[in-house]
Amino acid sequence: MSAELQQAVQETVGDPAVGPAAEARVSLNGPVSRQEMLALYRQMHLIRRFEEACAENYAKGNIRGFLHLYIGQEAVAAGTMAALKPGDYVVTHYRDHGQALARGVDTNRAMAELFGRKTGLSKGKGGSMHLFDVARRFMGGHAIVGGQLPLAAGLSLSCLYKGTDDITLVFFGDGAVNQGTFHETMNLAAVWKLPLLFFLENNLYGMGSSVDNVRAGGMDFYPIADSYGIDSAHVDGMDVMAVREATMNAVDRMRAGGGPRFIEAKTFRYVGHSMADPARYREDSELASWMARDPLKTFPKMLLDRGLATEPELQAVRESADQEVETAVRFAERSEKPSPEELFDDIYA
Amino acid sequence: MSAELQQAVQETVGDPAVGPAAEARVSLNGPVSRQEMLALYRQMHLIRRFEEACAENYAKGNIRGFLHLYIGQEAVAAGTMAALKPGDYVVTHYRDHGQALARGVDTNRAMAELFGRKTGLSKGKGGSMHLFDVARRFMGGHAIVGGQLPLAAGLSLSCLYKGTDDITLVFFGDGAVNQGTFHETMNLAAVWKLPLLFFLENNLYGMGSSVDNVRAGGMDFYPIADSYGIDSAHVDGMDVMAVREATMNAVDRMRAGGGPRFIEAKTFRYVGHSMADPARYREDSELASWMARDPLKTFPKMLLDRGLATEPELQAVRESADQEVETAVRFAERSEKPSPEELFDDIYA
Amino acid sequence: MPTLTIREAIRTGLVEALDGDPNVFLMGEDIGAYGGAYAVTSGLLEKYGPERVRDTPISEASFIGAGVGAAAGGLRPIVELMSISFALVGFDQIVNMAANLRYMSGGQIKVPLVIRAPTGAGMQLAATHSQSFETWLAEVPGLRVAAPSTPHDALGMLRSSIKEDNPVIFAESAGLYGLRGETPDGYYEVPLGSARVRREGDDVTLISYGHGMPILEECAEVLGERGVSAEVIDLRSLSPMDFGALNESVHKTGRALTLDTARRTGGIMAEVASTLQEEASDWLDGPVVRIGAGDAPWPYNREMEQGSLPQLPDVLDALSKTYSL
Amino acid sequence: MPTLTIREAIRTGLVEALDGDPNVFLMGEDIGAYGGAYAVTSGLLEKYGPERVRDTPISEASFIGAGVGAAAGGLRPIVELMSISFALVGFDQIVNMAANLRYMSGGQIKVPLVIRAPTGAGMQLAATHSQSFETWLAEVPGLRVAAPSTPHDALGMLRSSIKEDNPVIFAESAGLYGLRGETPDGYYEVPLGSARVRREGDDVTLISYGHGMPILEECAEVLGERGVSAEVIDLRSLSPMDFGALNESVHKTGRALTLDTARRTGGIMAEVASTLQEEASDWLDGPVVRIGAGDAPWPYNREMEQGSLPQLPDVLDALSKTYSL
Ligand SMILES: Cc1ncc(C[n+]2csc(CCOP(=O)(O)OP(=O)(O)O)c2C)c(N)n1
Ligand SMILES: Cc1ncc(C[n+]2csc(CCOP(=O)(O)OP(=O)(O)O)c2C)c(N)n1
Ligand SMILES: [Mg+2]
Ligand SMILES: [Mg+2]
Repeated sequence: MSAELQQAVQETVGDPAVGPAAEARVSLNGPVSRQEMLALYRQMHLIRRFEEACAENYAKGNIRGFLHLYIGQEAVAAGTMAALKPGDYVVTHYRDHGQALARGVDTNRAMAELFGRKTGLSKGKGGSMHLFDVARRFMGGHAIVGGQLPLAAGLSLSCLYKGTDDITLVFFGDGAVNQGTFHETMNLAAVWKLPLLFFLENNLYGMGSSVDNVRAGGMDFYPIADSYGIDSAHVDGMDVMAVREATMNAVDRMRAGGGPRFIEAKTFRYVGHSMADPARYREDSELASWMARDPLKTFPKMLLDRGLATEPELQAVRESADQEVETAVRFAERSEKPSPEELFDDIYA
Repeated sequence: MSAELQQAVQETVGDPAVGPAAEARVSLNGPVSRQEMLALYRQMHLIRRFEEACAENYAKGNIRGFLHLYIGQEAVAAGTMAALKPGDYVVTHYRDHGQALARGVDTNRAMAELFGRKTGLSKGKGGSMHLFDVARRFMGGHAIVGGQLPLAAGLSLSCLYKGTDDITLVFFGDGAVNQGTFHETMNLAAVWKLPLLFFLENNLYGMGSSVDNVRAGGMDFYPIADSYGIDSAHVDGMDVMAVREATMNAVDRMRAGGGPRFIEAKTFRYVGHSMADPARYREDSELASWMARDPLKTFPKMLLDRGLATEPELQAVRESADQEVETAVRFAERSEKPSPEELFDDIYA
Repeated sequence: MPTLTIREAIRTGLVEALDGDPNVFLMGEDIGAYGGAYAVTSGLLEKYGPERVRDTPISEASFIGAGVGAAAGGLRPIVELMSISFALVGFDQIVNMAANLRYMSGGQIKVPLVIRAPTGAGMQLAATHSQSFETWLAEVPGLRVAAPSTPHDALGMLRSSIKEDNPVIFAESAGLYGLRGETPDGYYEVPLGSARVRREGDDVTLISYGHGMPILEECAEVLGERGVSAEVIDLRSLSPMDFGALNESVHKTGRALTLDTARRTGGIMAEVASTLQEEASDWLDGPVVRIGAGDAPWPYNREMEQGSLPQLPDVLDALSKTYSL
Repeated sequence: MPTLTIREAIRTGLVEALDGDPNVFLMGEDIGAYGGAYAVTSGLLEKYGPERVRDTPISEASFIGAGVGAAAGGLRPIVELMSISFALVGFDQIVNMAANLRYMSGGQIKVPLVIRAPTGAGMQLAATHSQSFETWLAEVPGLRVAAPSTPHDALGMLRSSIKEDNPVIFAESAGLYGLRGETPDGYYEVPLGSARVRREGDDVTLISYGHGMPILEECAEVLGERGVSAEVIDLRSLSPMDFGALNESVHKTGRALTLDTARRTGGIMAEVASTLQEEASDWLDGPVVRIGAGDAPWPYNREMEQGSLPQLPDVLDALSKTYSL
């Protein structure tokens, strides 16, 4: 959590005795209620539990194909989505469960999609890598590295063209920066002043490749934005409040017509790239150092320390989230499978 | 011409009375003899005249397809090539006549290629956009914007792999920087420390598009090299000595194992993008301001002013170059056309 | 009936769409001040401004993808490529993104995108600038491919393409931009998926599209003089393909020849020929003859290029060899 | 004879080449420490070091092009793509650069480049990860395309591919990496351009490659029990294509069926079928039957994907329908 934010929490919450009811004004962008903070905690816990359930069901053979888990990066999805409006577009890559859930897609239908069921968000056609929910302007879930960036540019262009103040947030990884589409889309967004927020989840590895083996210019990516004349920020991806704040700052300016922006969040995936990856290419110590800052530990601790939540409250939050995931798994299990004939549906409008 | 260079010329040449015989030590990279300077002048004049002859023969229908002239940019080709060794590779785009001639390809065979004759460098299969002379390590002539950059990376990799000190110089335009391959190849070259010299001929327009309409980050491109950790330089593309000097500096460091470098030369094409282009999209005044600095006027004037050459000498240089082009046109005219059956030759080794 | 060139017919369709629907806009390299590599969009920037006639950087992958995104966002972008050969640098965005987006989302997204691109050889542009990738794109589920060969069809199919809620590759035969022809006064459309019988005949079915059509028309003339009546079919829509019309014709004639000015091997005519020999085998008196360009990269030299392009004599020889016509 | 999996056979070929020629090196995404997406290169980094087992950024266009350049510079690069689907982001470098470089230079340049890539559907990887672009690349003059379906051919064709002085697309059927089979002890090669009769027969010619071969073998068994003797041909080389072998077989059997586990429309089997109906028309008792996967994007769901993939019953039905076998 950023310095001024800690500060703010101190000032506003002050004596824990003020207790749960107290409203905490902790953001540069208006108040964050404890309800909101509890919601952020629930969000992160929900994602973690959802991903664990995915792993279990992959082992059972209920989920197949490529499955990329978001465990460790929950603070990014929860923090960014808290800063968006319903009209904003979100586009991401194949590691998309966390962001989809944080955007509010139906947990049952998300799990059903992974199970390849008719009730899935994409009717079982997309799978883990292709979660879509157009009603929530969640535009996928894309499996070609870097391929989602031009799409996001086009969505943001549609908002600019229509004159709305909706923005588009596009997620991508450190590995995707090495695709030509990254460079081309950065340039396009800058030249056309698109309301496009480039959000880099730098988890230090692209599959088995550490950033310093495959990228010139080092571990920090945000400086590259300067060469396109795009303002950038970097934030601790393990700090949900800091992510939320940084995203809000960027989004506010973009709605005011400020053109594209770039945010880099350093984060880490605790698990392998996909279920096929034992992640032998990295040191346990590296993993341990990140897990020590696990947002699912540090954030609730902060809430307790500052008297923003009580243990029973946190317990209740966890249980309801666990329950939601359990329900989703049952929903998916019980959902009907699509018939082979549906292969030919949804090709053309 | 750069300040220290003018300086150097002053010191070494001093009193014009010293006369033609005087050796002028004018480069940071060792002496430049008058002979060498006269050769540079001849090179530029040869290219100019060659291009004029191309235009004439396009009008006559002897040359067809796409024809992109180099008129105005001669100082870049002449200056860069003067800094290379025979073992170095050169790769460029479709606007390739000037660089090919400066690299020393046979003028007759170059013109014959444009005429589509059997005696052409590429046996008439490549045409204007695809001049190749592997004996001189001139590796094309490439018509897909940005497509030549990865090829050049591979050529430089082959030298690195073999442990030679040969470098690869790749030319590209301001428009090509907006292709993903530019970004990818810059990164690849930096990560692999390739002996690859990125040489940007920034003539301010890509076809009808002015740089400031299509590129974020303004008219100067060289700063982008920093974000890849690649050292860059920028140079006046109308000053052949400055181009030669900048290229030598870069190449010397690269031979010593310094990895890739980036040079931007600001220059201007006096004519349209291709024969189809009347260049209505730019102001006459802009053209005039560049033509006022035409290297074919300023360089010989400098030579005269500094007593490095006499008018008769310059006259003789021009005549021999004109003669060479005339001979080339006659050679091309008289050369046999390939037979249609040759269509199927040279597809596979 | 006004006579227009294909270039003018396409411009007419673009102007109509820009006037009729505020969500329609154009984007591409040098379509504005420069007027387009083949001058199709000349004058439109002045009339509609830079928001709706949008010049792009030389970044095909990204502006094609941006077209997909803008379409997914509710607009109706019309993207111009300077050459269909340049589609290759954006092939992933066409084949993986534009074509699959609706499917991957389980039908949640519509992609009303038109990608216009000149195609074909014959202008001495050499290996990388003379290709005909519409034949590959016609194989991709999720895409439509239109390839008109007359001003009438160019305008009529462009209208249908712009109305279409799926991505359409609109392949413009570069050598035919200047071709003149009549277009009806009143509004009309040419639906995607319908071939056109350009000339009726009983003895043999001649099939092509785009640059191949003038050759077939000429061929039919020559055959006519020999008392052979040829039916000439313009596929004009490569996807969907109007096999109904092809089968019907072959049913009548019992003989078929396909002509492709792209390379013979692979491509769309292999699909036509192999489908006909399966579906119309009972009526065919012989094999479906396939004529195409040489299986070589496109050369710069005129003699070699013209030698590669199929010509009238090639068609006539093949017909006499196979069907002794 | 040692029995190897296809994965082991390919690794054997790579090790042999790395040992035998200092100019051979590997490059690709995560082929080093990670061992390759399909573990083909595992252990090679440790043995040959990062110069010869070179991890690349996720920049297909550039490292494919760098492979072309390195080959033009005298090396013999072997590039691995994690999936042939990703070739699309580098398609320009393959189709325009690798294939045309020699031609555009009038034969001055050799491009001894091998691009290895897993191909095909069946693993629930959905629309963008399940494609078979070797069928497009097989149409491109200047390229060779190998697609082995056994450990024997994988090793033998990899040897020929690495020796080849032209760019070779080496398509590895992703579903067959684990397939076991015998490989001769002594050194042998399988030349590019030769199909292989996997089983001799007189009544019908069954043609496929890669993932389709196990289905055809099974099919031939079933037919055999019914007293129908099927000849089974593995194309294994998609370019050049061994039409000599195909015609010879059809001459004998008078009947032909092609099976493609890629989409039915277009693709390589359209070329096979239309060529056979032209060249072997005198011997064919009926049309060449074409079986292929559904003309739809590849879905994630298993039932739909398996429904799309052609199965034994589809082949048997088609044979009884067309040839009442
Ligand atoms: C064009 C392309 N190349 C390669 C792949 C295979 N691939 C899938 S994810 C991945 C790593 C991406 O890493 P990063 O962008 O850092 O995202 P992360 O997985 O770390 O979230 C690779 C190489 C692909 N899907 N698309
Ligand atoms: C991928 C691709 N897109 C578009 C073109 C068409 N085209 C040829 S040259 C050119 C302009 C390139 O400008 P620049 O790189 O500045 O080089 P210059 O012509 O100014 O020397 C364009 C758009 C092409 N050849 N390749
Ligand atoms: Mg990463
Ligand atoms: Mg330029």
